[in-house]
Amino acid sequence: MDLTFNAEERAFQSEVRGFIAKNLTEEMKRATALTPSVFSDPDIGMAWQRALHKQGWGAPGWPVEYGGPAWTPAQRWIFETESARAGVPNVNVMGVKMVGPVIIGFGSPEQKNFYLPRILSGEDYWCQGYSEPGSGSDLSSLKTRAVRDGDDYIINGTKIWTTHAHHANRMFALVRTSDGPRQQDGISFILIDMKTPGIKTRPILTIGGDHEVNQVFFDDVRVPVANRVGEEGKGWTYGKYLLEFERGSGIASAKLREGLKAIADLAASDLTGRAIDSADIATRISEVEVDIDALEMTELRVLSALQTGQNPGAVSSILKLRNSEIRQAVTRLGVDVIGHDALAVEPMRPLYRLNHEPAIPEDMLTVVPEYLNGRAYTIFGGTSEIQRDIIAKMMLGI
Amino acid sequence: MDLTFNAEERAFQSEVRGFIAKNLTEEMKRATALTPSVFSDPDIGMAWQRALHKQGWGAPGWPVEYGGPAWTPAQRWIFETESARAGVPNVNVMGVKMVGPVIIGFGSPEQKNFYLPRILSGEDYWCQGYSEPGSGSDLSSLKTRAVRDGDDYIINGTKIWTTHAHHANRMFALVRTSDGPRQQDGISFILIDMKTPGIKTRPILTIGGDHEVNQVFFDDVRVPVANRVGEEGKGWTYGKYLLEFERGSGIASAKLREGLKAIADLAASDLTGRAIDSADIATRISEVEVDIDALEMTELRVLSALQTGQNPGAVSSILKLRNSEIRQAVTRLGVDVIGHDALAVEPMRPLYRLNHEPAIPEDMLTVVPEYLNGRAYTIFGGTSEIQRDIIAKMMLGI
Amino acid sequence: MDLNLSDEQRLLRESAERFVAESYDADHRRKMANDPLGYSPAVWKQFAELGWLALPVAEEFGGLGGGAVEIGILMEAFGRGLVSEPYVATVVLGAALIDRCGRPAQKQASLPKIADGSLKLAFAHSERAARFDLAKVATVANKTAQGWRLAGNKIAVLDGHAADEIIVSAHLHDHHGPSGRIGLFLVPATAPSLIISDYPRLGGGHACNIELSDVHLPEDALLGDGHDALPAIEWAVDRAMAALGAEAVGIMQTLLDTTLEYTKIRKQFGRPLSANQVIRHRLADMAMQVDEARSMALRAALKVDVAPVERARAASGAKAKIGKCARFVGEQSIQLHGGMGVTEELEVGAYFKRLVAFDTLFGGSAHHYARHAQLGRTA
Amino acid sequence: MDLNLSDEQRLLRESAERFVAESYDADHRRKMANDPLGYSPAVWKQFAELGWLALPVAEEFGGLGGGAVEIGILMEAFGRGLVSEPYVATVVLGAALIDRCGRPAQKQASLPKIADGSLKLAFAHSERAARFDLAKVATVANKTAQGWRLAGNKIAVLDGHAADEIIVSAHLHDHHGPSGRIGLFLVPATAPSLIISDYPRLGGGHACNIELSDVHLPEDALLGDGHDALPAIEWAVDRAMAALGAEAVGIMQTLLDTTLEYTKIRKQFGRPLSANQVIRHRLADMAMQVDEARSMALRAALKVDVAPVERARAASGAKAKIGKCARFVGEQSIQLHGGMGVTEELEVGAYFKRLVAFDTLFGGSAHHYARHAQLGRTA
Repeated sequence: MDLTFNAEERAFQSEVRGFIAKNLTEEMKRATALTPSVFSDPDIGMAWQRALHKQGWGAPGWPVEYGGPAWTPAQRWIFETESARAGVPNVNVMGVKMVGPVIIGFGSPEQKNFYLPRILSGEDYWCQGYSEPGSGSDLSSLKTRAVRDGDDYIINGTKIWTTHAHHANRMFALVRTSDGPRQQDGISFILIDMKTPGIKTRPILTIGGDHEVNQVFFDDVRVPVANRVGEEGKGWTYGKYLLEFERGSGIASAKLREGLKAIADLAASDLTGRAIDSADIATRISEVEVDIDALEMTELRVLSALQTGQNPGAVSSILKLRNSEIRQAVTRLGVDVIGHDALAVEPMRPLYRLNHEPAIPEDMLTVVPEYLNGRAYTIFGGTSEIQRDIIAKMMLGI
Repeated sequence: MDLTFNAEERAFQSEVRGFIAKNLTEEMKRATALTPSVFSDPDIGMAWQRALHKQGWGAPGWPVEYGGPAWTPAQRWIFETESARAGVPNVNVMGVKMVGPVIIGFGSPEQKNFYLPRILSGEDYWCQGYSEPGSGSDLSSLKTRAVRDGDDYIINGTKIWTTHAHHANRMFALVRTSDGPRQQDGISFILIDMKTPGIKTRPILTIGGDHEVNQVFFDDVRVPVANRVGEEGKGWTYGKYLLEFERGSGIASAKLREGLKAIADLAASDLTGRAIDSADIATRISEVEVDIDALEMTELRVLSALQTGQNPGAVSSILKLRNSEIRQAVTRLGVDVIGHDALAVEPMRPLYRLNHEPAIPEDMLTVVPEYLNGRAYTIFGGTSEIQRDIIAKMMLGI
Repeated sequence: MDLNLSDEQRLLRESAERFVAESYDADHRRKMANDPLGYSPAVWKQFAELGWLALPVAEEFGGLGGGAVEIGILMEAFGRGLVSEPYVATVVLGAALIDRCGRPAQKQASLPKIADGSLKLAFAHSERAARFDLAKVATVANKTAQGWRLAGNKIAVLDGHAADEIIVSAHLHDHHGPSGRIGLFLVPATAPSLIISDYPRLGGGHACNIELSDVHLPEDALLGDGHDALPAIEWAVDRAMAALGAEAVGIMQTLLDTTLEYTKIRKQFGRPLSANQVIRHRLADMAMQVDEARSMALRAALKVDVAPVERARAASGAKAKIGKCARFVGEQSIQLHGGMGVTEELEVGAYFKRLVAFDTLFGGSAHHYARHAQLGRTA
Repeated sequence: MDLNLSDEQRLLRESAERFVAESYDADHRRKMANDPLGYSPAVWKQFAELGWLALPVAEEFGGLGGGAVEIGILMEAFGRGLVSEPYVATVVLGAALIDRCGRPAQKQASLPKIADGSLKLAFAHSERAARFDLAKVATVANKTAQGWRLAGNKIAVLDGHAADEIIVSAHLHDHHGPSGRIGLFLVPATAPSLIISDYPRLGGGHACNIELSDVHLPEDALLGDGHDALPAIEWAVDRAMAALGAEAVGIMQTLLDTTLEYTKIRKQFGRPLSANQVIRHRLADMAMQVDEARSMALRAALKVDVAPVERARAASGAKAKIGKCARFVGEQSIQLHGGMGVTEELEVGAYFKRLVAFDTLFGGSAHHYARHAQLGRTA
């Protein structure tokens, strides 16, 4: 057993650091630090995606034949860790991490040829049409319907929580093409051009004041049948594949550690009257740091298992749960650290392009929005209650 | 609104203090402080009961005609608070608080005449035969059976968690006299002389090392039908009445406060290396103290409502839950306060009559046993899980 | 010993609840959230007419002579409606400081105007470097020939934008230098060299930062006669915390009611959320915590006028405990509302934010448990 | 970077688990609980034969040169069986202190005997007034013409009753008075003026208090040459905490398995306990915490030999986190076993008690979070 990197791994680490030093601009860094929502705005995020793509690192998880870099799990770990440490933009995952793997796994040759390069290059910007107003954690109860009409589907219904729908030119969506005996049956996986007539997007402001998600309405939207991925009615399988991916793919500890570091720096600064001198704040910083240590070790154990081709078991729910709970602990600590200044609401966005002097120091601006938006982590992608149901069932057999 | 006592109440407070000063011996006080189980041993507890009885205070909750003192709720509060503050013995409640009210409410004139005076005087010592090995929180699933044979019932079965059965000369028990459509039907409430042939008692040591509870076996035990309280088959109603009584009757905050005070005194002493100088211990003492303040206020609000004849609503489950949780917080704090010395197990009982020098200071002797035994508070009398079920159902309608 | 409401108190509660239910609905709140002022002068006038602004003011100054329990009754109702009028700033903090520190002429000049609604106040005390330590004041008041010269920076001044006059705390410096005493000054909001940076406050209302760069004031701007005002500040803040605690109870009660309702109606996997035992227990815990918070707010109110250490422990205990309950009830309300909870589409978010603001105001739970512990050892 | 077990490590784990499963059953535990010694010399002999006593000892002294990861593998298995042999006292603490502090002759005299099972040690360091501060030692060693004279009181000495020799820490006083250095002394358990008050330890094993009233020792009883032993003590205790953390993981895993099984079988209201969502989620939380604890124990083991601050932070972080998990898993195991859980009828109580003892040993969670924070600021 060994926690340290070998020579090869250290060399790769240097390469990543070199790449970041060369490509990460101060503006990108500041914009990322001052973004209290999950993903960077497209101008920031896609600039980074293009740099990655140029380096051949545009899609770490993809097979080599589609442009993946063929990294080992340890390299993947090093890349994610160094990226988090440096504060690179948070590229919207809907393209590379979400729809990409589904197209690779289940798409036709034509779909692969057309879409995959455009994802890698950042030419296409994707959003995800899964949730609906009534569905919540019971995702497969979705009602948006696609009715076959010749070589097209005609889609009617509505999707909600659609991240960056207002920026995206494409959506991958689950729609109901027929009614099966189970509600998971009859769902199909469709790729939609967002410029198709009949699509309307309504912004939904998050509790932290950010415009990141939307509701999308479909009114007789005509989509070619050729845009369906895989078999008709099998969409649930593909969608679930993605959800597993979403839960398990996280190398989350590195980002959590940087988030905590920012809060600890604030706590040690005069701006907060040295909040860290209070035993409560100091101890809670340690508590959260230790929780991150534990999560990191679990991630590394999973990684080691993957490295030797073992199946790490059903830990994705644990990783998702702990990541979301720790994130909430970090952001909540932030609120307590900035004290009085947590009262100040800055409604303008983006925070890195304010045209006035904010009421509180810039380093504090994201603290409250991140705490508020962070409440969503235990809700989206399956609530914590659902995750515990899954752990009890899958790991404990009850 | 007024939190302070009026002149009349203050006069009563003086009277109680005078009574305690005159009757509470140093030996009783020390024995009480060094008893890590719920109730004082009978020699200590009954000595106190006799003193109370002599004063006319033997049964605070009973109607005047049966020997109750006709106190107002505020007087009851003052009595309990002063008793806790002084550290009087914990009289086993099975007589005065448990079986007494049932006999008063549902017993025959003969039963009242015979039993009530013997409860008041301490001549009879009662234990409760409710739980059975298989029943747990699902009390009405009990299986001990009483079969009618002329003027007797013949009882077979077993009871468990029988507090002080090894001291008691009488038991009140729920037994099954017939099978009804619901499992609550066909249960009868019976008074049993513990000297009746066929009764055997097996000690059960608690996790803290105390002999307080037992399992009692009934092997063709013959009990006169005249010993049944109320109607045959209606025992569940009477038993439930008692359980409500058990949950709601508590004026618990005063005792919790004294328990916390003992721990805080230890924390401020050199015996623990002044544990209170650690921010964690100091803050946790305050947290628990504040929780006790909140419970006390809730108790006083209930009291005020009772005082004016209002129905305080279904708060008994809240009082039971909070009392048990706070008690566990106090005892756990104790373990953390005594530090290294929590390792020492003293297996001999009673702790106030050890015939050797203990390994740790006397003031610490009860700390670990009280923590361990205290785990039972969230289990007995309906687990905390059951209490939350009740609160959700009764208070929230879900 | 009697914790039942008197008939007058019951009437006050009913009228406050009725007012909030009838006049302070979701539409009004939405309007206030987007209003540059953040509250309604018309509502303030109604408060005056209903006698609520006169409530704690002594009868000799045109007030009703009410106590903290009455304030608490009102504040709990305000919490239910998420009222954003500057009541705490003016009536709870402002009136109390003037009543306790002011000379007779100063009281006569201000208190009747507070009671009739024609004077609004704010209390500028907190400074960034002081964190929650009330004794730490870097703002300085230098004695001059004409009066006083104030310089310093204040932050998180509740509803300072609405105030006609701002009570500013400063360390008194006389000709010999620092006196070691804190003084309170009545500063007109329009004073030159006073820069007010207003911002919307989390969960409703406003606050501001105030920069005082050589603000010149006349001699009699100092409240009272130069005694150290720290004990009065602690006393007034303890009162404010009791009042805010009652407001938090009202907010929590509304969140509990709303969330309970939602879990009964919202269906997932073919049955209402409330069919899940985990959800039922969560709601039971929320209900218990609301009840505990209510007990503590009442306790703090009943002890605002006892001896300082006991009062301060009751206030800090209440602030700490209610803050803890507020975070739990607030966060769980969001959680149980699911996706809709984390948007600005439902009001649950606004109620939650007000609770977060409550927990921060005058120091969070950890700060007040530590103060409670510290006071316990000096007691 | 590789966290997979090596083949040797896998073999060690299998043999340890097999030994515990076959030789350390409930009957054996019950016997040990009522045994005045509290452990079995025959089992100790088996440990020697299996090479476990030689595990961390260097090869030049007849050992196997194993590391903290191997110790952790063994300790986790020991936890599953609630093993009560004095392994930590002798092999983890004793051997480490002698290896780190002893002169070559001292190592040669002790280490081979530890490895072959003929020497048992204990470490007497804690004192009541010091609480968990390792640097606070009131016991004094006065230099005499013949050697040393020790006086002081030690408490909570793990398995001191079993030791042939006891390593006692004391402040060194030479002819000039206090030297400011702590020394470690090898004291024969049979030394006159040494009073050992033995007691059964919570959850198995024993501990004792030791009174040293003028214990005279020869010159060479001092380990090493008089350098301050505090860094070595901290290093050894950090190792012990990593080892105990692994043991706690084994205990927790057994409690989780047992409790899970019980909730599947035990019926209430006509269905198994595990049919309740609240119970299922509780068990999920327990499983997660066991997993987190396992990660932290492994992390501490992998960092026992890095630079002191990083090592100490890893050890304190692990002790704090595992302690927190242990309390939760232990208390919930009792709760879910209901009435039977709070008696001595089931073994769950014994496992729980050992976790309570673990949390207390060398300082509880709060102490180690505070140490972690303190070290973070000096780092």
